[in-house]
Amino acid sequence: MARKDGPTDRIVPQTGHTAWLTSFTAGVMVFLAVFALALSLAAGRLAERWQEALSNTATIRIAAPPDQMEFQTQAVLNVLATTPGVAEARALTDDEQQKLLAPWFGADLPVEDLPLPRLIEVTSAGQGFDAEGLRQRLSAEAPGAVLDDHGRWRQPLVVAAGRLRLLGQVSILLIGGAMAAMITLAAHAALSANAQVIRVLRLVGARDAYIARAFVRRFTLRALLGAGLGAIFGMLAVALLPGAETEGGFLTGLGFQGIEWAYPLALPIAAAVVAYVATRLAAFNRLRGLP
Amino acid sequence: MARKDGPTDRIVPQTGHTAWLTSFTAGVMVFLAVFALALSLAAGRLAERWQEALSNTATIRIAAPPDQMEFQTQAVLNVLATTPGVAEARALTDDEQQKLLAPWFGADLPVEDLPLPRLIEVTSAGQGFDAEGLRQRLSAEAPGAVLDDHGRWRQPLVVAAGRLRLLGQVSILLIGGAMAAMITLAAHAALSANAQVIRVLRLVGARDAYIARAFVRRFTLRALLGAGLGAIFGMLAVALLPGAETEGGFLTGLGFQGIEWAYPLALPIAAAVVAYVATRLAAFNRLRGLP
Amino acid sequence: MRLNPPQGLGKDATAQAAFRAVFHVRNTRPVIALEQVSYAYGPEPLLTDVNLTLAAGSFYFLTGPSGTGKSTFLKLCYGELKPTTGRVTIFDRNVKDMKRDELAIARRRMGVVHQDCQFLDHLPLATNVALPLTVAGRGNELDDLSALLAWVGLGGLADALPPTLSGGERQRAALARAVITSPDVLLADEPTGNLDWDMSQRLLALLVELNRMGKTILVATHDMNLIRAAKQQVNARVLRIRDKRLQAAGADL
Amino acid sequence: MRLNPPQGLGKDATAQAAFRAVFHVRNTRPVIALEQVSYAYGPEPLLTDVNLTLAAGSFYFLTGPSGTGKSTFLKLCYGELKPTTGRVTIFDRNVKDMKRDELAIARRRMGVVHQDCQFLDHLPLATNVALPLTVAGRGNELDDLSALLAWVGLGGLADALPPTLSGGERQRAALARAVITSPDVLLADEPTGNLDWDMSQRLLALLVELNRMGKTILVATHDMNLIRAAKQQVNARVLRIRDKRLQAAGADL
Ligand SMILES: Nc1ncnc2c1ncn2[C@@H]1O[C@H](COP(=O)(O)OP(=O)(O)OP(=O)(O)O)[C@@H](O)[C@H]1O
Ligand SMILES: Nc1ncnc2c1ncn2[C@@H]1O[C@H](COP(=O)(O)OP(=O)(O)OP(=O)(O)O)[C@@H](O)[C@H]1O
Ligand SMILES: [Mg+2]
Ligand SMILES: [Mg+2]
Repeated sequence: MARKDGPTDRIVPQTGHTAWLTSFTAGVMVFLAVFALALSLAAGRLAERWQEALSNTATIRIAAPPDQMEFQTQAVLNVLATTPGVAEARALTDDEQQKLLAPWFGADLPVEDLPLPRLIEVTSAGQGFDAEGLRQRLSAEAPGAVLDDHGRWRQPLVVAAGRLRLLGQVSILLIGGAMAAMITLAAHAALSANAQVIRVLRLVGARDAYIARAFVRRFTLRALLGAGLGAIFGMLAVALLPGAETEGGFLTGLGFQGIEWAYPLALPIAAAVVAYVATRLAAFNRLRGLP
Repeated sequence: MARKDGPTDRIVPQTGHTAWLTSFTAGVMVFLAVFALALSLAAGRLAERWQEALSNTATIRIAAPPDQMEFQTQAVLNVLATTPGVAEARALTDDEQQKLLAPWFGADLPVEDLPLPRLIEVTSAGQGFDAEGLRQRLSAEAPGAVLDDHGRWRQPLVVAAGRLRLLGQVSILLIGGAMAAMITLAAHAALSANAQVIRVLRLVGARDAYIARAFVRRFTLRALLGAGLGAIFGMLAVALLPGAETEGGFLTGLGFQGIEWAYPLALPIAAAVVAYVATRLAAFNRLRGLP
Repeated sequence: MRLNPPQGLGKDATAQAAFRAVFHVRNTRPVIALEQVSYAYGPEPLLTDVNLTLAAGSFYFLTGPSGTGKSTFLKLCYGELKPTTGRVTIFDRNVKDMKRDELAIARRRMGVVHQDCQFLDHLPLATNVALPLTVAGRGNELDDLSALLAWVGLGGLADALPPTLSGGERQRAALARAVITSPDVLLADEPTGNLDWDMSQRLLALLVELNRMGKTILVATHDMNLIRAAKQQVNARVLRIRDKRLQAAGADL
Repeated sequence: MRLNPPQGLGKDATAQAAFRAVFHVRNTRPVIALEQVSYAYGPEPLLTDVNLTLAAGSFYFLTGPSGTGKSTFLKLCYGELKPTTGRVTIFDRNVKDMKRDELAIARRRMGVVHQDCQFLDHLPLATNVALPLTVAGRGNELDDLSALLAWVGLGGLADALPPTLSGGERQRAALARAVITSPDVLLADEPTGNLDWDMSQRLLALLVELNRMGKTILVATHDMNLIRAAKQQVNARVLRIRDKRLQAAGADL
């Protein structure tokens, strides 16, 4: 059916500001979407990293008289060994304890001479362990042991990162929706501007599908072109952003990593699909309205 | 001159998709700009807070035999009292030292019994003090004192926050530029779509200024309308965002605070100005091109 | 062919039969038929009680003062407007039952010259004139294009863009576009309004030629000289719109 | 008035003087003057060597086959086109020296009927017809609007939108718009192409009336009957474009 009507390529004027507007709109929106995507991915990485770092580790602090320390430590390790969801439990060495304190008290703190509590790092596996159950068992077996599962004071960070990711995703949806609306309006504007073209084509016996196709093709290509350029510039801009500051510890760079660089390439295709659907609806809608 | 030509209000068709496109474009762009503004302000607050917290405080750690501790502490305080740029210097109490260590060793650490270093909190004033100079004086007067100005390990955070702010500001500029370009294109599209209007007006003796004014007024009002709605929706959306998570400590809410709520109201005005200038240039440019 | 008898004849059956005899009712298949058609843009009807059967191979002129509904009548004939009441049949199909695609296909068998000739302004004249063939997927049948353009006096303007044409050149181009598919019916609305006498004679010769090939022709015009000239060459009948009705106008010509 | 003498006269000064005498050269101030004007859209000139002085209060018809440059000539007269060579003077100002705003002001003293009548399609007919007054800030002088509309037969259509008008109604509206400011000059391009005889007589009467009030009139038309009818009422001269030149055409009318 498409072929029988003949080539539609030149039926709709090539130039025209609505056409450029379409390309430009698609370009700008995709450019912004690339940023939103980068934000969303970075926030996702961040949330994941924190989530992982925090939910997978817990600390047990054992404060006991020096002579009972060894015994209680062993008791705790025994309890942990039989706790489901605990992958690994390990008493920190003096060196490690020293490092933790260094920012506060300097590297020359004589840890071994101090009656400091002993710290045990617990790495959980799978769904993690039941913190409340563990606490009860510990209080029975090793009264000087206190479980600190970190969640209390770091959880808000994870929540915040999750929200950032959500914000990025919502932004992409918003941007996509706005782009669809703009392209629909631009298509309607182009159809209005080309009312005479439609009238002439109708007069000489062109079918709706033939007329619509000419507009849809032009708009889809326009949107694809603009969106492609937008994606390229967006990726360039993201690549040129100040690099990831991993020293910052909790901030990850606003950029793409590895395979993520392929994701923004999907945006122009999505934009073209949006343009195709939006223009098609607009065209048939408009054609139905004309005699 | 404006009045003499008579009312221009109805000369340009009221409706038309390019007109809606203009409103919608302005609306979306201002909506996005509100977010970028919120991001930029939040990042600014963050950077400022961190900057202030870090650049204004430093810690001096005194590790000395218990008998010399009191003496060296006093010596350090004396040195600080005569250091330009130091606003306040204060030895932490045992209680305070305890709180610093609590996350690691629990609240029941017997600080007073431990040979822990003494910490002195230094609050700087104005431009801050000369850290290198202070170090040299300290090593002479109190050999056990070590200056830690925090910058080493927290500075990247400040840099990151500053970049976030910059990103927000650049986004606003990008969005504004894109909006100007889109409105220019929309104006050109409208001028093309209304070529007949221009021809008729020329024929009956209308001056360029008269014709241009009709278009410029319509577009400026359109842009103002769209941008106003965009700003309102943007502010609503920001207000509805999950609230500021100040517990997170280093993350501040992505929102406006106090007088900042007035800032986004400037955006519609800026959009209207952009629309005015863009349409005016487009109109006169186009009119010059027509016979 | 059926036609509203002039009002003076009233309901007299013999008079009506005589009237019909004058118009040589042929028994060929009708191309376009209007039965009891009325049309109204607003509350007031513009045309009422219109009956007309365009037999294949007939040649009609349509006259009437400006604003009486000639263009409206033509639009009813090619289905751009649908009758308010009554029935319009194009190629044996009721217009009201035709889907838009069917109508498009039917249009390919009709040549239409609009009163305000419109073109695709971004494409050269030759492409515009060939458009009906292109749209119908018959772009390969374009041999006669330059001969046709030469006949309507546009030989040198094949590459000109429509907005640069003069008023008369546009009308000629519109006629050329209408006849390029060699349609079964030609509906032309004031095709010589902007043409000098010589050129309108030339176009008339083209129409007469087409009619002799068996095409049905209906031309709305104010130009009485054109009608007179046509009547010397071909069996043309003249319709007139008066008092919202379609009448035969024979007496004054 | 100065005019290219018919080519047959050659360079003979006496013959030229005689020719000029025929055309009653008045000594009133010229409204529009073309001196040695030529115009070319492309490499080939369309008009060359055109000389014409439109004296105030004169009445001209312009004829010539389709595509010879009548509309182009009118556009030169009201400054939409600037001559390739030569000088066009409107109200004593050289068109080439006029800024666009000056031209706009000059246009307010001229009524122009385009061959394809264009309107502001979103505004009702009455507003469109009054547009020249509105644009000139003379909206208060609108008393005669309904009388004018009634004269051109558009009394009942004041609120109609231009796209719903018939071809002839548009032409009448365009003429009404051109004369509403009571301009010093009226340039009309084929103003009766879509009108029946009665209506074109009516418009002619309007033009004659304006001419008697001292207005200068220039009408491009193909309608010889119209010209003949005009010559019975007013001292109208006929110009013709032939061989790219402007000539007087008296003999055949
Ligand atoms: N779309 C429309 N809506 C409302 N009224 C219309 C519309 N089209 C035409 N008319 C009115 O219907 C009447 C007949 O119009 P039509 O174009 O059929 O006249 P016509 O006989 O072709 O006239 P002309 O000789 O001037 O071309 C006119 O008065 C016109 O104003
Ligand atoms: N803008 C333009 N660019 C190029 N050629 C043009 C342009 N306008 C007109 N022409 C050509 O100039 C010639 C004269 O055009 P013009 O409209 O002056 O003719 P006209 O005498 O008014 O004819 P008609 O009686 O058909 O209206 C035509 O052949 C036309 O194609
Ligand atoms: Mg008509
Ligand atoms: Mg012309």
